[in-house]
Amino acid sequence: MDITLNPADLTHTIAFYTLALTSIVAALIVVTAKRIFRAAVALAVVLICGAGFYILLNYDFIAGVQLLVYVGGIVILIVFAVMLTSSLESIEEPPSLGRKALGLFSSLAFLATAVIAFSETKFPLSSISAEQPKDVAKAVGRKLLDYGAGGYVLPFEVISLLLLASVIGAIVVARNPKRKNEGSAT
Amino acid sequence: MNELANSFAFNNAWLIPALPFFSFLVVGLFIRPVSDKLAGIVATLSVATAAFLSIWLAFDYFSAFPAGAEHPGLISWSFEWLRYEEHLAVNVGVLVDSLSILLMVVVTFVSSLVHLYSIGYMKGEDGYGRYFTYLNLFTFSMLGLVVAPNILQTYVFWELVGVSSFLLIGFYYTKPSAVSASKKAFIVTRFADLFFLIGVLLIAVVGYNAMSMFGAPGSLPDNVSAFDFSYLTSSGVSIMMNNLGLLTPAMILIFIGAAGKSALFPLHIWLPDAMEGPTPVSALIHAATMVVAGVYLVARLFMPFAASGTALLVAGYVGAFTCLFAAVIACTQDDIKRVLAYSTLSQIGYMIFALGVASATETLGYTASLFHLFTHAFFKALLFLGAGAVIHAVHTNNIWNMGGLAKKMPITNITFLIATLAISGVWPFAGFFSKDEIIASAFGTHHYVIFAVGLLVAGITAFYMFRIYIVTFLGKARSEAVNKAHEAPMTMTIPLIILAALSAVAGFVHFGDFVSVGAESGHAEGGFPIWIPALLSGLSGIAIAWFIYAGNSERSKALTERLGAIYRVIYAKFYIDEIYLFVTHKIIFRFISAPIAWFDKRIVDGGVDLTGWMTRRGGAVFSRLQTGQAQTYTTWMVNGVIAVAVLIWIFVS
Amino acid sequence: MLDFLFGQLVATHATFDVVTLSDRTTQALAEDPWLAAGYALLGLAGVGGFLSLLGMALIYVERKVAAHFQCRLGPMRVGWHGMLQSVADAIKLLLKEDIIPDRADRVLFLIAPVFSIIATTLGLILIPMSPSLQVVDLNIGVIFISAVSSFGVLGILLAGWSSNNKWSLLGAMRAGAQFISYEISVTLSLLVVTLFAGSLQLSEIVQSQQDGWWIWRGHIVGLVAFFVFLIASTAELNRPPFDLPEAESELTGGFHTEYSGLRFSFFFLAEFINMFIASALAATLFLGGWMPFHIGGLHTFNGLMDLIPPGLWFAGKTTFIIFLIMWVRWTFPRLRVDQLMRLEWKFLLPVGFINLFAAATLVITKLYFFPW
Amino acid sequence: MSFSPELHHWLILSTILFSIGIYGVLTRRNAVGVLMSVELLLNSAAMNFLIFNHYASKPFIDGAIMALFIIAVAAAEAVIAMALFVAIFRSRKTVDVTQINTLKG
Repeated sequence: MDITLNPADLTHTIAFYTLALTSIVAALIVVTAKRIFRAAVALAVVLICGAGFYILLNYDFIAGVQLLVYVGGIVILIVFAVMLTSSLESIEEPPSLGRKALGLFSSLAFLATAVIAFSETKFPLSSISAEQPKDVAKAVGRKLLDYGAGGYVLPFEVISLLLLASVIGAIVVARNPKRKNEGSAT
Repeated sequence: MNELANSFAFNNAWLIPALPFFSFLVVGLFIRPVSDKLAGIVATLSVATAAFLSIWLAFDYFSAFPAGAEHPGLISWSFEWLRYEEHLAVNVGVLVDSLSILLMVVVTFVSSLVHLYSIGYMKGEDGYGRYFTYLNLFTFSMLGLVVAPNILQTYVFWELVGVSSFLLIGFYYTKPSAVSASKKAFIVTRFADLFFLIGVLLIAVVGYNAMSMFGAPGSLPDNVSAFDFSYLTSSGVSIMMNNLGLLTPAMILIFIGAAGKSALFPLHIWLPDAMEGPTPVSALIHAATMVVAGVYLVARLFMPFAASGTALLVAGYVGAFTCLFAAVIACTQDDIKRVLAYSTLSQIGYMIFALGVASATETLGYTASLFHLFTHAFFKALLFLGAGAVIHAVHTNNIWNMGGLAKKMPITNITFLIATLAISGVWPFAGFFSKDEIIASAFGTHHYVIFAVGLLVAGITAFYMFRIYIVTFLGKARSEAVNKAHEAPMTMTIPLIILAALSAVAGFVHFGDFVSVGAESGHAEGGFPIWIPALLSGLSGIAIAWFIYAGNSERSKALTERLGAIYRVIYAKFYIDEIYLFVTHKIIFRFISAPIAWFDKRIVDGGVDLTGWMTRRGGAVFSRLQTGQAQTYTTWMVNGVIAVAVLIWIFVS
Repeated sequence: MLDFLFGQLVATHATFDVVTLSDRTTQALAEDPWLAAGYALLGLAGVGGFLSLLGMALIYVERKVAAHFQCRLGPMRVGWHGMLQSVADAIKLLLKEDIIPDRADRVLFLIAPVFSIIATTLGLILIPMSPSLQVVDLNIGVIFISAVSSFGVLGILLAGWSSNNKWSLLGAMRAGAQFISYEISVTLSLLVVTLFAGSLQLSEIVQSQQDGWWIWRGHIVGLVAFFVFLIASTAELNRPPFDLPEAESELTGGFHTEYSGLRFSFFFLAEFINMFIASALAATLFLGGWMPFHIGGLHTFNGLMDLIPPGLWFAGKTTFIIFLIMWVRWTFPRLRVDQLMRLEWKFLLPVGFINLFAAATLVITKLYFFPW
Repeated sequence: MSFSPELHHWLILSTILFSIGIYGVLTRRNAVGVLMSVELLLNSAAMNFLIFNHYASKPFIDGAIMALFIIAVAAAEAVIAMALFVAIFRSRKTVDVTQINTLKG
């Protein structure tokens, strides 16, 4: 057993394992917590840890977006959904034993398959000398608006359309049908 | 072609069928709901314009190709409708030759007079606008048929004629008899059309294969289609088909189609019933349009018919038999329109047997047939319109409820008499010349049996025509209605007068110079003067009719009683309808249709039901999987994906 | 990229360049993790001390300003002109009993204030108070500030939910809805400045205003963005006239109805520090941060302005904006919920979008004042 | 052997998170809980993109863009899901997915 003790590497390693442990525990809370609100908080923790992972991978811009959109937007939306559909006293009944077993089997089967696949596959690693773009935010922005080969302007537009459609759809779906004839009252 | 390049009528010949069509659309969709009166006027004007154009076209055409010269078939206008292969295409176009011009003139002219007549006749009827819409459609269909440059267009319009006649015969659709008559007409002609279609496909298949092998015949353009008449009537095709043994079957099949439309025995049963429609419609159907379609078709395909010989002979004998058969029935009927209907059958028989006795070398019969078609159109239209005027006045069809109308309706009387004389073949009226020519052609080609029938029927025709004339117009009034009768309005009498004039003089046209087939016009005149026995036959018929029906009615009753059973058989039209009913109901329905229906219900439908039952049962079984639980589905999906991944891995690596 | 974990506590004299850690220090920190950890702890402690002091000061200022707007004196008893009033209050709060409602969700109830205060702290460390005083200089600073400020609202939602109290829940939901809505406008106006400066890094944004502050160098666009930012941040801070989530007359106290003692003081503190952060951000983005008042090209004038220390500039601007926000509090009546939402979705949001579009046009055509 | 994170460590981490998400999707009774589990799945997928981008295609940033897209799609999905939950809750007074089974065959 040869544990290299490069200090920069060590902080990196410590951060990785700490975050990994935290996020796995929090993820387990997300899927098992009987009080749904606690699951939401755990989800926020998982996502914050995710941002931490991205920073470890040197994608600080993506980490920022993760915090901004996931923690600032999606988690709050989910919390809202919780608030609108349940109360503090409502404690979720545990799933039936069969379902639990089936879920456990499925997830473990996936885990086993994927881990075996990873260990059997030789991934083409990029060369050591390859450098990531200095400013990821800038590079991502350029790539998103690039309409040449390898550019992402079309998916970008599609995503924006998707967002627009989902916003309109959400309004239509969630609107109380009994109140649609009322005037400008919100 | 060059001679006609500057002719407006030729360059715009497509207008002749198109005008009634546009009028049909406009009147039917826009005018009819607004104003019935305007509908009638617009419809009449459109057809009158078409008539004017076709006469103009005839004038231009025969100026360019004068009498006696060759009369080529020219395509005035055409577009490609469907193209399957190089030599298998369907064009829609306008063919201009002497035959189509003849029919265009006849159809548009008679039709426009019928339209005009109808304005008066139909006044106050329900569905006045609808009537004119149908009438326009009918005229359009018939014109499309006669200008067709290929047999598929002919077939399409052939069916359209059937549809529009169905609509017109069933015009009084609240009357059960009219409904059944229209159904009868449609089903019988449709039945015949099936054979026509088979014939068309047969010759098209052979023609197409021949052209694929040998290319287009030298005299024809390269893009000629196997459906085109120019190709079908070329001699090479006929010879080849004859060698294959297919010419005679194909031509007989086509002739069956023609017989259906032309109401030849034994497919004649629809025509007498077709008088259930308004009388002007009968005039149109009987005189100029539907029934002559068959004659037209045989004339159009005369060269292949002649090449076959047998087919032509079959046509000749069928025509001759119909001619005699219908004439005998006509002698006993009491309904004025029914008598005229049977006379139409008889005259069509004349035309068909005239075509039948002709051949590629002896073409007098061809000319004579079309000549008779030409003259018959006028006097038969006149007869029907006159009968319509009478019916309009006395509100009955039965001749025994009429009598003495000559004084009440002078114009109708005189015009009807002219028509009667014309159909009886009395000099100098039109019928004399054409009928004489027919009989002469039969004699000239040594078909003596047909010749004898022709002579005999000429007498019978004169007899029954004068029978109805005498009973209707002469003698004493036999019903109250007659006393109240009065002359028809102007819109009805004007067509009568015009047609009477034409019936009187149309015979003097040197018809053979204009309409003929082959190199020589074949005037087999000279030798024995055929007209003498023909005229004598007609005159004797008139005399017998006069003897029996003029004066008191005792003689006719005595005669009827003396003939007894024979009279009753003839009066019942030889029980043909009953035989049909027997055959269809007792034989076809019971022994063919019922088993087929059983098979369809039990086996075919049962098979479908079984499939449905199995699907339902299967669905019921598999729907157990549909727990409605999204998570169950997701479980299946996840495990399925894992399984697929594992399988791919196993089999790929 | 881990440098943000350790921070960049800079202790050099004032220059106008952004002073980063010297190479030697960086190397030392990289080689010795214990040193780095100690360094980070030191930074955090500094920030914590600063936080509480600043909070007390702000509370005092708020009370004084409010009093003077209402023509009264405010706290006068403890210390000179009541200067020590906040200290007294703090001591009282710390000694109070920490009550947890019987049927509350204990775990969430306990961590909710921590969430709030952590969010505030994370925001605070990014503010460049002077060239030498910036704990962390992230290259995604603007995004990071937007992101962490949403943790605060998560804390509020947690507090409202876990209290098991109708007032709390209603207040929390109002806070959440208000925050999500106005966050859009805030981000849009931040993006305007990001476009102008061409960077997300706060120190670079300050640098970019060397020739003039964005509020006026960016023409009307900068001004509009500034006001949109000010209104929207006031709404995000749940301050009057947007204080619906804790409207005393309607909800007794909103999400913190059930809180007392130390935990209440966390919320209280977080609220005031958030006001400071918003003001400081406005000052940094629109008013040049610590950058003195410069006019492009006028070197003599600029040199004169440089004589005033940058920390003072920053403090002055921030104080001004804090004063503005307090001023607004005692000037406008509270909005109704529907008016609040209508203001955002039907007014501020369209304005923000149009403004962003105008800003993009401005940047492409380089139509600022002093476009060098 | 080294404990410092390499490609395989990262992949196993994201796979574990994904498996936990699968378990949640399959067993959570509360629809909001299912949505949260789906967010776990999406998050670990985005993470995988970044991992591969970091280790296998360094000079490019396509993986980062994909991660961005995933975040955007997750936002859209959360919005729609929340609207659906509110609508379902309004009509059925529950968001327990085992009770929502009108599609049962």
